[in-house]
Amino acid sequence: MIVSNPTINSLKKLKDSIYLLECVSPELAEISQPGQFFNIKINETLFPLLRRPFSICDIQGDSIFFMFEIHGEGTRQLAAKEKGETLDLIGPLGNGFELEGDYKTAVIIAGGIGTAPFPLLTKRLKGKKEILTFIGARDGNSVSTYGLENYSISTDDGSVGFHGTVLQNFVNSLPDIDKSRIKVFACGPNAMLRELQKMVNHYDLDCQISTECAMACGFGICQGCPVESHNGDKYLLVCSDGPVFNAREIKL
Amino acid sequence: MIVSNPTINSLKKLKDSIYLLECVSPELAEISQPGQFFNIKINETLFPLLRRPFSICDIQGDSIFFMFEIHGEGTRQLAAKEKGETLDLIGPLGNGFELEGDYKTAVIIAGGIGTAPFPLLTKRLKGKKEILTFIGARDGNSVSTYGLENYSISTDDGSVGFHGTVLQNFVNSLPDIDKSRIKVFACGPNAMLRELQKMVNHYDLDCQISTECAMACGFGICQGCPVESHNGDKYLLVCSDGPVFNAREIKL
Amino acid sequence: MNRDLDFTVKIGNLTLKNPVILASGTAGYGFEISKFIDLSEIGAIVTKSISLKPRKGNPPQRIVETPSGMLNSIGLANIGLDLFISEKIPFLKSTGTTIICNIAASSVEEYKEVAKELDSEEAIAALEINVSCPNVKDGGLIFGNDINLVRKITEEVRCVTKKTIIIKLSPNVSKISDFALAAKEGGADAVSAINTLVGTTFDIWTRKPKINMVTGGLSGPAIRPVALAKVLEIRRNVEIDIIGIGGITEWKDGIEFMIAGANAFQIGTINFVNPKAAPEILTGLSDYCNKMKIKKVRELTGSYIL
Amino acid sequence: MNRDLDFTVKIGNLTLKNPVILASGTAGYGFEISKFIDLSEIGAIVTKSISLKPRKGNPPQRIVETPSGMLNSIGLANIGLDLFISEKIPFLKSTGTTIICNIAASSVEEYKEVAKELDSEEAIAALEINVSCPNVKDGGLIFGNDINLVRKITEEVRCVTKKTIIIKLSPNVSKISDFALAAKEGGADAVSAINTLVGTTFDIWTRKPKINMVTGGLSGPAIRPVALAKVLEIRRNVEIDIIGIGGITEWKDGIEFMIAGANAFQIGTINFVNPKAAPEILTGLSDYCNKMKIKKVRELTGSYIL
Ligand SMILES: Cc1cc2nc3c(=O)[nH]c(=O)nc-3n(C[C@H](O)[C@H](O)[C@H](O)COP(=O)(O)OP(=O)(O)OC[C@H]3O[C@@H](n4cnc5c(N)ncnc54)[C@H](O)[C@@H]3O)c2cc1C
Ligand SMILES: Cc1cc2nc3c(=O)[nH]c(=O)nc-3n(C[C@H](O)[C@H](O)[C@H](O)COP(=O)(O)OP(=O)(O)OC[C@H]3O[C@@H](n4cnc5c(N)ncnc54)[C@H](O)[C@@H]3O)c2cc1C
Ligand SMILES: Cc1cc2nc3c(=O)[nH]c(=O)nc-3n(C[C@H](O)[C@H](O)[C@H](O)COP(=O)(O)O)c2cc1C
Ligand SMILES: Cc1cc2nc3c(=O)[nH]c(=O)nc-3n(C[C@H](O)[C@H](O)[C@H](O)COP(=O)(O)O)c2cc1C
Ligand code: FES
Ligand code: FES
Repeated sequence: MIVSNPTINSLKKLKDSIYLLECVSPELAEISQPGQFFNIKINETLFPLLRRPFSICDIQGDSIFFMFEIHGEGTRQLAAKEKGETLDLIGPLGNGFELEGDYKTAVIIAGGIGTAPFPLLTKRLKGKKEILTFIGARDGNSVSTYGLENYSISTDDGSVGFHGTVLQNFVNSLPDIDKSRIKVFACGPNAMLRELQKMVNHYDLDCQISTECAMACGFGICQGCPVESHNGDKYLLVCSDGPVFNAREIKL
Repeated sequence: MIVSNPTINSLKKLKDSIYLLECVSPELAEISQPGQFFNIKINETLFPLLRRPFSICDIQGDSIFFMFEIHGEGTRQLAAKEKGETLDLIGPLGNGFELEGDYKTAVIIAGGIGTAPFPLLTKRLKGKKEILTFIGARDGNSVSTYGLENYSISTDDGSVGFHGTVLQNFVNSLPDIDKSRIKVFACGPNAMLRELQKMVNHYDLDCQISTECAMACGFGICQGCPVESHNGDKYLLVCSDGPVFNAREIKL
Repeated sequence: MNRDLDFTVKIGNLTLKNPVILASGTAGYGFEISKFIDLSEIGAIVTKSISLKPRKGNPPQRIVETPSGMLNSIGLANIGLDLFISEKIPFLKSTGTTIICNIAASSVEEYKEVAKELDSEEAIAALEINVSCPNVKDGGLIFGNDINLVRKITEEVRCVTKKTIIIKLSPNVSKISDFALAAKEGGADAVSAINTLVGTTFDIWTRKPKINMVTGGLSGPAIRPVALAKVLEIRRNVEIDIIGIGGITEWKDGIEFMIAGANAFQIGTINFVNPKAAPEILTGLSDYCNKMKIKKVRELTGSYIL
Repeated sequence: MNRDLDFTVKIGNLTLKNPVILASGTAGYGFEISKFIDLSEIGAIVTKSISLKPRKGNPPQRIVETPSGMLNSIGLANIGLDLFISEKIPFLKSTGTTIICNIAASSVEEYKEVAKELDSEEAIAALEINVSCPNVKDGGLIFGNDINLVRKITEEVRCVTKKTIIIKLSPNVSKISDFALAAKEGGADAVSAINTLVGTTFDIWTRKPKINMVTGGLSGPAIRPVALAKVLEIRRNVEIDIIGIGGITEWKDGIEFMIAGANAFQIGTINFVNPKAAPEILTGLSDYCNKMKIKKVRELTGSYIL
């Protein structure tokens, strides 16, 4: 967890409003794990005031990549950055995905920009586990397959792939999968993750979820990012206890 | 007085921290007068919140020019603009210099970035009046002679030209000038203008000064830019009664 | 713009074309801003505060920018009641807009006198009583922070006019809803909230305050969360019409104030930055209502879900 | 850094290495931020508010960004007095920094009990009494807006400890200097000003408040002009040491607070954005004093020229 100022090496528009940002930092490339995130200061001014959290998306050599969707002012400004400018990062932050375990197939479930953390995860699991990926999006223009493998796409409007949600698509495939030999890795809107938690219980799945929530500091000093523990007796912090949790650990 | 969004055609660094910004607007080029100003919104966000006032510096064909010195956040961001971006302007605003009159020589006195309004003034008077220009600056790195003619330079540190203030330089030259046949046009820090006002009385000069002051609206609705009338009975507004005043009209 | 949408809102008995109002002190007497916008299309304009006699206002520096805001200490500079009536009303009238006259005074008597005089001016639809200006030595905050004086001023003004009375409240108090209640008890039709927050800033090189009068009034987006909380507090505690003010820059902000409880809203500082803000906000409001299938803009008032 | 410069400042009888303090609730119990900065180099750290029993805090959403600021409604989530003493003090002590423990409570009794317990903790240099948290239903603002309660709490705490007592004041009042006076009369050594301003914001699509508890506390640069005016007001009316807080992001801001009357200052929200802000501010302060030929940082306090 450090403050660093790597230089931007490229910024590509992947889809309608989805961008891929590459910056160079051998140190960060060395230590960052899938599911961890960085808290990025968008510019040097007070506007926007707070940093913005983004998952580590991919690592290639000395480069680390972020994938982001334009949402508001912060991401709008991020999309206007240029090669050669520097970024102001704090991270890597939080706990990433637990990749270990006695499973044969890694099932990735990504809703919307929830695909962001999975290129690196895919890279790390490749060759060790089978990978089965479910990508869900609003429409064809928002589907990003960057860095993903063996995927099945679904869209809300049916313009590409399965017509329906990513979870429906996943459930439809369940009969073909040996549930006892899989581990699910999921990221997406909280509504999707909440649905998924029900399935986890129903089908008794091993599942890790990467959660999202408003953050100020990103490293545990503001207490701004609570998520209730499963039995409701306390709050965990998304930034430092998560952002990846066992699906049974928390109440979304 | 309109809101317009001309495109930036060039941005040049003239000196250490002095820039010349060109944008294209046939309408504005047509109607803008020397000594008038524009109130510029630096970017689309709320930071900085208020517009920044800048004198109209020059007009060439359809292009209008602003000359500015980096001062704080607003001018810093302005200096980072690029060709092709648009500006958000309100103007032309205020009353410019009164060029008419029964005088032979126009004496221009410019302190620091106070040179900004004079390239256009010079252009408009050329051929009609003789022009004698006094430019004063901190040091050689801050002297801008862009668009000026027949000038004498002074610097506070003596690195270029006369060693002393622009007013000392002017006073030294007075014996060689026919005081009854000149009109003085001055712009610079208020301290300089205050000094000049004394000379105006002492030597009985015809003199117009362009004044500076913090502004919000720039067009007369906020009352944020008062300057006391000569006899102190009321406040005039720099933005709409000025920014150019007869030197005897106001108490700085 | 959506022609089927009912934009009208009510402040007391006064019906406004729509809820977008130009705030006092940020639109002069209408003339300059009328070069940018058609005043007849907006809900109303509130004049710069008028006092019985002309006021010269405070010496410069009167304004300074702050993070997402500005401080001002204009000092209620205005041309006085007589000149206002003879010189400014005719123009305002000619624009076809709804005119709300803001009154500032140094004594209860003065409030009453100005209100009485204006009562006979047909062109004026309502009086907004400024009991909350932080930028004058006499009156202003002293009134605004004294609940009994606020009630008293309202009562006295009520005695001399049948026009809609709006009391403009100070945010520099512990419990603004108590003041809203006092205004209501005094006979006010509505309150407007908020006026500026007291603030200051120093030049660290000269160690002098940047505002000549030491403190000024903070306005702009910086204060919006505070203003929204004050509007909500009044809405939850007092049954009175509310005009929301504070840091509105775009249509979303205006809607936020209505949801929090405002019947209409005023835009101030943004007029300096974007003099076309008012009509732009109207367009945004119209689009929003379309999208949300809202038929009457006034349904938004206090529609929060807690 | 200028070695000849005397950085020390005094808060009551307590001497601080320098005036830069980390504000309560914005540096946890020191552990996380110690990865970014050397805590022994700053003036002091104020702990997250401690209550007698652990508090779970408010449900999400607890924070939201606003123009140049943020709203928070953490709800005084903390581990409680016992765990604080057994688990957190040892680490804080090991850093060699000056520890100020901030206390929050729901009753006068609770304040007293916690203060008494902490009195025997040698490692704690001072107690900051939070009578002004806007984010809890019991206590908090109710105390902070009642002048007699503020005096009473101060007196009770004074009875049980010889440590330096700092009363953290609410800005959500008409006249903060009256509260500073009450604190002084109650036996406080200093006041800190300000805590957050009450604010809110709504999601216009769901019409729900963005903060789960409806209102939250506004902090950050947006509130700086207000905080400065409160510090100045106290300095001009009450003889008591003041710790300035509110929207400080860089060295210039800290100096502004000292000029306005603060003996020291706390930095809050900026720690989230730039966890190295404290040492950077120290460097800037040192350079400024050099340039201005100031030999003792404490000479800055109240050095305004009006
Ligand atoms: C651990 C974590 C990892 C993330 N990884 C990615 C990623 O890899 N790619 C990506 O596109 N997005 C990611 N997000 C979401 C991303 O942080 C938000 O989209 C972004 O902050 C929006 O900022 P904005 O200024 O564009 O939007 P605005 O709406 O203007 O932001 C206003 C405020 O709300 C907060 N906010 C807005 N949306 C969200 C959100 N969905 N989640 C959390 N806070 C939000 C912002 O941080 C900011 O404080 C991640 C969020 C978290 C918590
Ligand atoms: C009528 C008029 C014409 C001007 N013409 C020019 C010009 O042609 N070239 C040029 O370089 N400068 C000119 N100035 C000054 C210019 O407006 C300021 O330098 C600029 O606003 C500084 O903004 P900033 O954000 O960089 O500085 P900051 O210091 O960050 O600005 C903070 C605030 O102070 C105000 N401010 C700061 N300095 C001044 C100043 N000297 N005068 C007035 N307000 C100030 C800003 O407008 C802003 O509101 C003119 C000013 C006026 C009033
Ligand atoms: C420059 C300026 C002058 C103002 N003058 C007055 C005034 O004369 N009377 C009044 O009641 N309010 C006055 N106000 C307060 C505004 O009407 C409004 O209440 C305040 O600015 C908050 O709204 P805003 O954040 O949209 O600006 C003034 C505000 C500004 C910025
Ligand atoms: C997330 C957050 C949590 C806070 N928690 C506390 C707290 O527990 N006790 C307290 O006295 N103040 C608390 N505060 C208030 C700060 O200490 C400080 O008074 C306020 O934020 C203003 O300073 P700033 O603008 O520098 O942030 C908190 C502020 C924030 C932003
Ligand atoms: S974001 Fe600050 S504690 Fe998690
Ligand atoms: S700047 Fe607003 S009146 Fe002059």
